[in-house]
Amino acid sequence: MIRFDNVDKVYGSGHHALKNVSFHLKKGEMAFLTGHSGAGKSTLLKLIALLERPTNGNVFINGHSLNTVTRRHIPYVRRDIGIIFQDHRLLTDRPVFDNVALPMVIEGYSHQEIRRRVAAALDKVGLLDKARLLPSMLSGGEQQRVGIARAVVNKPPIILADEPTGNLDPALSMEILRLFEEFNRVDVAVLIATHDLGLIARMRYRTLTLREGQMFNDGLAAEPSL
Amino acid sequence: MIRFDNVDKVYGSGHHALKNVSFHLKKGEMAFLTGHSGAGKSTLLKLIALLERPTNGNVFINGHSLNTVTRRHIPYVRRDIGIIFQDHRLLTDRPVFDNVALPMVIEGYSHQEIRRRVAAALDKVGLLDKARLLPSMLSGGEQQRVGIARAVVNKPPIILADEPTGNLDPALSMEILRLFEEFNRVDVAVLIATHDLGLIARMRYRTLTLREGQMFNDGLAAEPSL
Amino acid sequence: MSLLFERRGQGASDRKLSIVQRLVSWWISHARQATASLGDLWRTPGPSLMTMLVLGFSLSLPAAFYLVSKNGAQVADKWSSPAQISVFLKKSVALEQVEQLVADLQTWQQIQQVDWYSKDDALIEFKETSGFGNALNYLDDNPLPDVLVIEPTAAHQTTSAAKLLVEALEELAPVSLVKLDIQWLERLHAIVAVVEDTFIALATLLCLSVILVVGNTIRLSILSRKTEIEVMKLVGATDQFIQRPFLYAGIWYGVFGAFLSWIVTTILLWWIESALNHLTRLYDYPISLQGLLPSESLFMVIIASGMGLLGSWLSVRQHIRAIEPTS
Amino acid sequence: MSLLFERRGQGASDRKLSIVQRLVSWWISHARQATASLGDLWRTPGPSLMTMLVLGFSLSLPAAFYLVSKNGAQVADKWSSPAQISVFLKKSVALEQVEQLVADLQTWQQIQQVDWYSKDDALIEFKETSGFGNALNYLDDNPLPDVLVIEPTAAHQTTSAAKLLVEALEELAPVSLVKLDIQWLERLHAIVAVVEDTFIALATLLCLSVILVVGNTIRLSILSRKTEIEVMKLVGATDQFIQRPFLYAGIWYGVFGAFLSWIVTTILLWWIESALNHLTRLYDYPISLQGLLPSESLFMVIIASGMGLLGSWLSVRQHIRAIEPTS
Ligand SMILES: Nc1ncnc2c1ncn2[C@@H]1O[C@H](COP(=O)(O)OP(=O)(O)OP(=O)(O)O)[C@@H](O)[C@H]1O
Ligand SMILES: Nc1ncnc2c1ncn2[C@@H]1O[C@H](COP(=O)(O)OP(=O)(O)OP(=O)(O)O)[C@@H](O)[C@H]1O
Ligand SMILES: [Mg+2]
Ligand SMILES: [Mg+2]
Repeated sequence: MIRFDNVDKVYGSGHHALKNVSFHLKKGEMAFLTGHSGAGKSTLLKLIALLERPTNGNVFINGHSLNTVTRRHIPYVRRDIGIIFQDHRLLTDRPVFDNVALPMVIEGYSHQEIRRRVAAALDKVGLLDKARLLPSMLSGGEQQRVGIARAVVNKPPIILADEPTGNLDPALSMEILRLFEEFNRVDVAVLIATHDLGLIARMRYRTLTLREGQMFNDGLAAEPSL
Repeated sequence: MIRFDNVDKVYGSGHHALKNVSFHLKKGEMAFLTGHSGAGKSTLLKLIALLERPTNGNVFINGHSLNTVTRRHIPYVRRDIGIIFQDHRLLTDRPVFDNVALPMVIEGYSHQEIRRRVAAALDKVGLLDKARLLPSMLSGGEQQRVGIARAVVNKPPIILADEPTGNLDPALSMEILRLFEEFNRVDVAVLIATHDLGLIARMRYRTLTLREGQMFNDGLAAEPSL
Repeated sequence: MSLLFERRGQGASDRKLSIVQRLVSWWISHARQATASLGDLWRTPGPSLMTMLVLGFSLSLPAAFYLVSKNGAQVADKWSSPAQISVFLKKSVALEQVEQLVADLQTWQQIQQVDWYSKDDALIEFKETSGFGNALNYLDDNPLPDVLVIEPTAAHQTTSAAKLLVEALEELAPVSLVKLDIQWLERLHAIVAVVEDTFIALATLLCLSVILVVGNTIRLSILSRKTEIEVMKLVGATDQFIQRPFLYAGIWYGVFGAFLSWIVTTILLWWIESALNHLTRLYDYPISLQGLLPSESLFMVIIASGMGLLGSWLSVRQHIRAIEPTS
Repeated sequence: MSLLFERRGQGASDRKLSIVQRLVSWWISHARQATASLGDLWRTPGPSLMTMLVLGFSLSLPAAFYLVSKNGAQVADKWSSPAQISVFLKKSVALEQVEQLVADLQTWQQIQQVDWYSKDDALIEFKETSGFGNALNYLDDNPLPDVLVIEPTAAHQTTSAAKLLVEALEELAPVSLVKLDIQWLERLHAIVAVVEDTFIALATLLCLSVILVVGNTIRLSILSRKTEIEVMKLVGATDQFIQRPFLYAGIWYGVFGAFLSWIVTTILLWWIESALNHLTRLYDYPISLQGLLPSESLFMVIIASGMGLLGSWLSVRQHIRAIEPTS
């Protein structure tokens, strides 16, 4: 489903964020992405979502090389990917409901359909009663969950999550991971960047470990030396 | 140093975020504040920084009731408090150096003084080599550390931290906590909101636990039932 | 439409619809967005009003200029309408003869109208306008001749046709001199041309500034919504989708700006008219200014909303593309 | 200054400084901020230029109006200067007698100047201006009298003094009639007043719109920096500290707007002048328009920067206060 082929990423500042990274995440596979702060986890996710372009190498989604996607077609690629951002990225002047509805509004779904699916998504993250509030009226963890609801409302074939549990207590983190597993069971590919080693250890999924931009370990959760 | 006296906070939306909370954090004391997502941790910190006003009760800093502080004087109170925000809150159009320097610029320090102390603060969080970059060029954890450097650059008598390690790997989290301990040793009061129970357990400091807005436990790290 | 996943396509855009259904839903969606954008403006009445005030003032000046030049043109029209022919009669011609001549001329098919300025009236007018005043009371005799001012029909207003008419008039017994008024017409045209050119230059400047104001307002409101736009791009919104509300806002600014400027112009016109009517009392010359006709008002709204759209489009095109989500 | 901690105070604001040192450092800090704010504008040249263009256009219209009214006033001045007295002589007075009378009158201490319009000249002028043209060739005799136009000295231009002079002139033998030209002066004043009032109304409208434009620009640039302002408030910045760059930006907008409008006005003036000179060829009447004097340009810059400051102050006062950090 997602394949990295000797991908390098050098930022404009000269920082070599990813070095010769290769891996293949199959359809319906779920994996963790871990590594120290600044290891390149977010950079890797950004390459998949076309928020950055690789300096070298190729990223494939469902067999299509992303290098061939033109600027004009980027939005359509992003619609197939549910992304949870490290810094939530909500519309601050719209209530929670509108935030979660946004991907569906963009795709032009009908009002009834939107209402139904947004309510379902909010229910899954436990925020149905806060649908009418503005994001600024939510706690950090609640905002994070709004972001999660928005990422899954559209039932995308790929879900990318950047520290989705950074602001959640352990019990809630577990719940959210169960939600991802649920999606994973219906053949959605899930890639979760996290530094929560306890969570990784408990779940025992495939774990990709980055260190200084290089793929340091790819396999079952191995306690990294850091 | 910080004293809560039967503090209630009801938000405009009708949500009762804090219920009859009382505690006293002495000068030079360091404590954790924990609780589930939406328990009221951030709300409690906001009351200290005058980002919100209590609905009932009184908050004292150094013996002064914050209820008597007028709008015009709020900035001066905030200068005495180093705050680390859950969502970093950096100036996106200024380099890291300017961000960390901001509190000192506001207080009108000389250029040499600013350069010296900003460099020292950045060094402590391991970002001296990224001083010239914009926040958007940093990883999530690096942005969080910029926020930490900004909070301590001014050597305030109080430090409040809202999930300061939410985006940091365990090793780095430990380092940051050592930094807080260092400040704590020179009589700075430190209050850290976190859901990282592992961290709390390892450090063995006083721990205030909130549940549904009520002070559920106040003492040494007790594994809360949640 | 999914680019990478063939079977995928739950979006409304993928449902099979007839062309009519597509058109209808296209219109409904646009109408809905236009209303939504109006609602956005309504929800922040203060700031929106401020922008509209700026626009209204800027627009009211070209409108005022237009009115001034329209009213000016009207006056000029009245003066310059046909090439007039002045016929000076011999001093010896008696009153009855003049009356007879006027009646004759009015039957000529080349002639539209004949106005007779009797020598007595001319003397009185001369006394009033020349500044010589009562000095002329000392004249032994009225030195002025009777004058007929002849307006040829449309077909005879060309220079050549008018000249033939002049020759025919010169043949008449009581006529001493015939004069075709060309020179002062040329002068008037020159003055009117300068005034009009100045107005056109100023109006162009002002329309340009309206487009700039709208463009600037939209630019800044795009910047103030930068994070929102980034979020929308992050979840897959196309530039077209993002820019639509801004384009509608531009149109609404234009419409309300035009409305406001209509009010300002009307007040200004009323004010100038009342000031002129103070003058009228001195001149005994009735002045009445013409306001904007309904069709002109509609035209103004269309032009203004067009300029609003243009301004916001110029701004939107450039700035929405430039915002790229980072982090 | 620490509000809650007495011993605390490492800030520069707490160091003990003499008044002179304080003043100097105050000036230095303001100059530094003004330059920094200029640098901010410089770093985003496109958008800043756009705002300045809007301002420049808006400002150039009051400036153009001022110039038009200044040039108009000059002409009016030339026409209306002193209360003139027209002296109509009897028709029987011979040429030598008139010459003698003019020489006499020039010695009177009440009289500044005597202009003699001979009856022959008057007839020629009358022929040209009245439109009766050659018709007057048929006059047996010149019906017009000689006219002396007398300009009293400054001391005798009051209505009462002028009237005494009129009476003295009426005593003279060759004089048939003396006329004090008051009425047409009144008319001219009325016209000039209307024109001036219109200009003042338009200029006021435009200045208002300049203030609105600046206010709006600053408002939107405050909104586009909302998160930055929140962050500054979070770390203890006062409203004064936050608003200073915006106030300086307002001033700079004014200054550059004035500069731009100076250019636009100069071009406009040059354009009108060349258009008028085309007219001149028809009228043989030399027209030369006066541009903005250096002192007026300076005044314009000061006024414009004042309006920029006012606009941004009105906007800043309201909006920076309204931004409260949440989350
Ligand atoms: N736009 C950019 N320009 C320059 N350097 C960048 C940019 N974005 C990221 N970097 C650098 O690339 C490195 C990797 O960043 P990335 O965000 O991928 O780290 P991360 O693994 O997500 O870390 P964290 O756990 O702290 O979020 C960092 O050192 C960062 O400074
Ligand atoms: N401005 C507000 N208006 C209304 N309700 C609010 C507002 N701010 C917070 N709340 C509510 O108050 C409750 C407590 O919020 P708070 O931010 O204190 O939680 P928290 O303990 O920090 O949670 P987290 O760990 O998720 O950050 C939440 O349920 C939130 O919805
Ligand atoms: Mg990251
Ligand atoms: Mg919180």
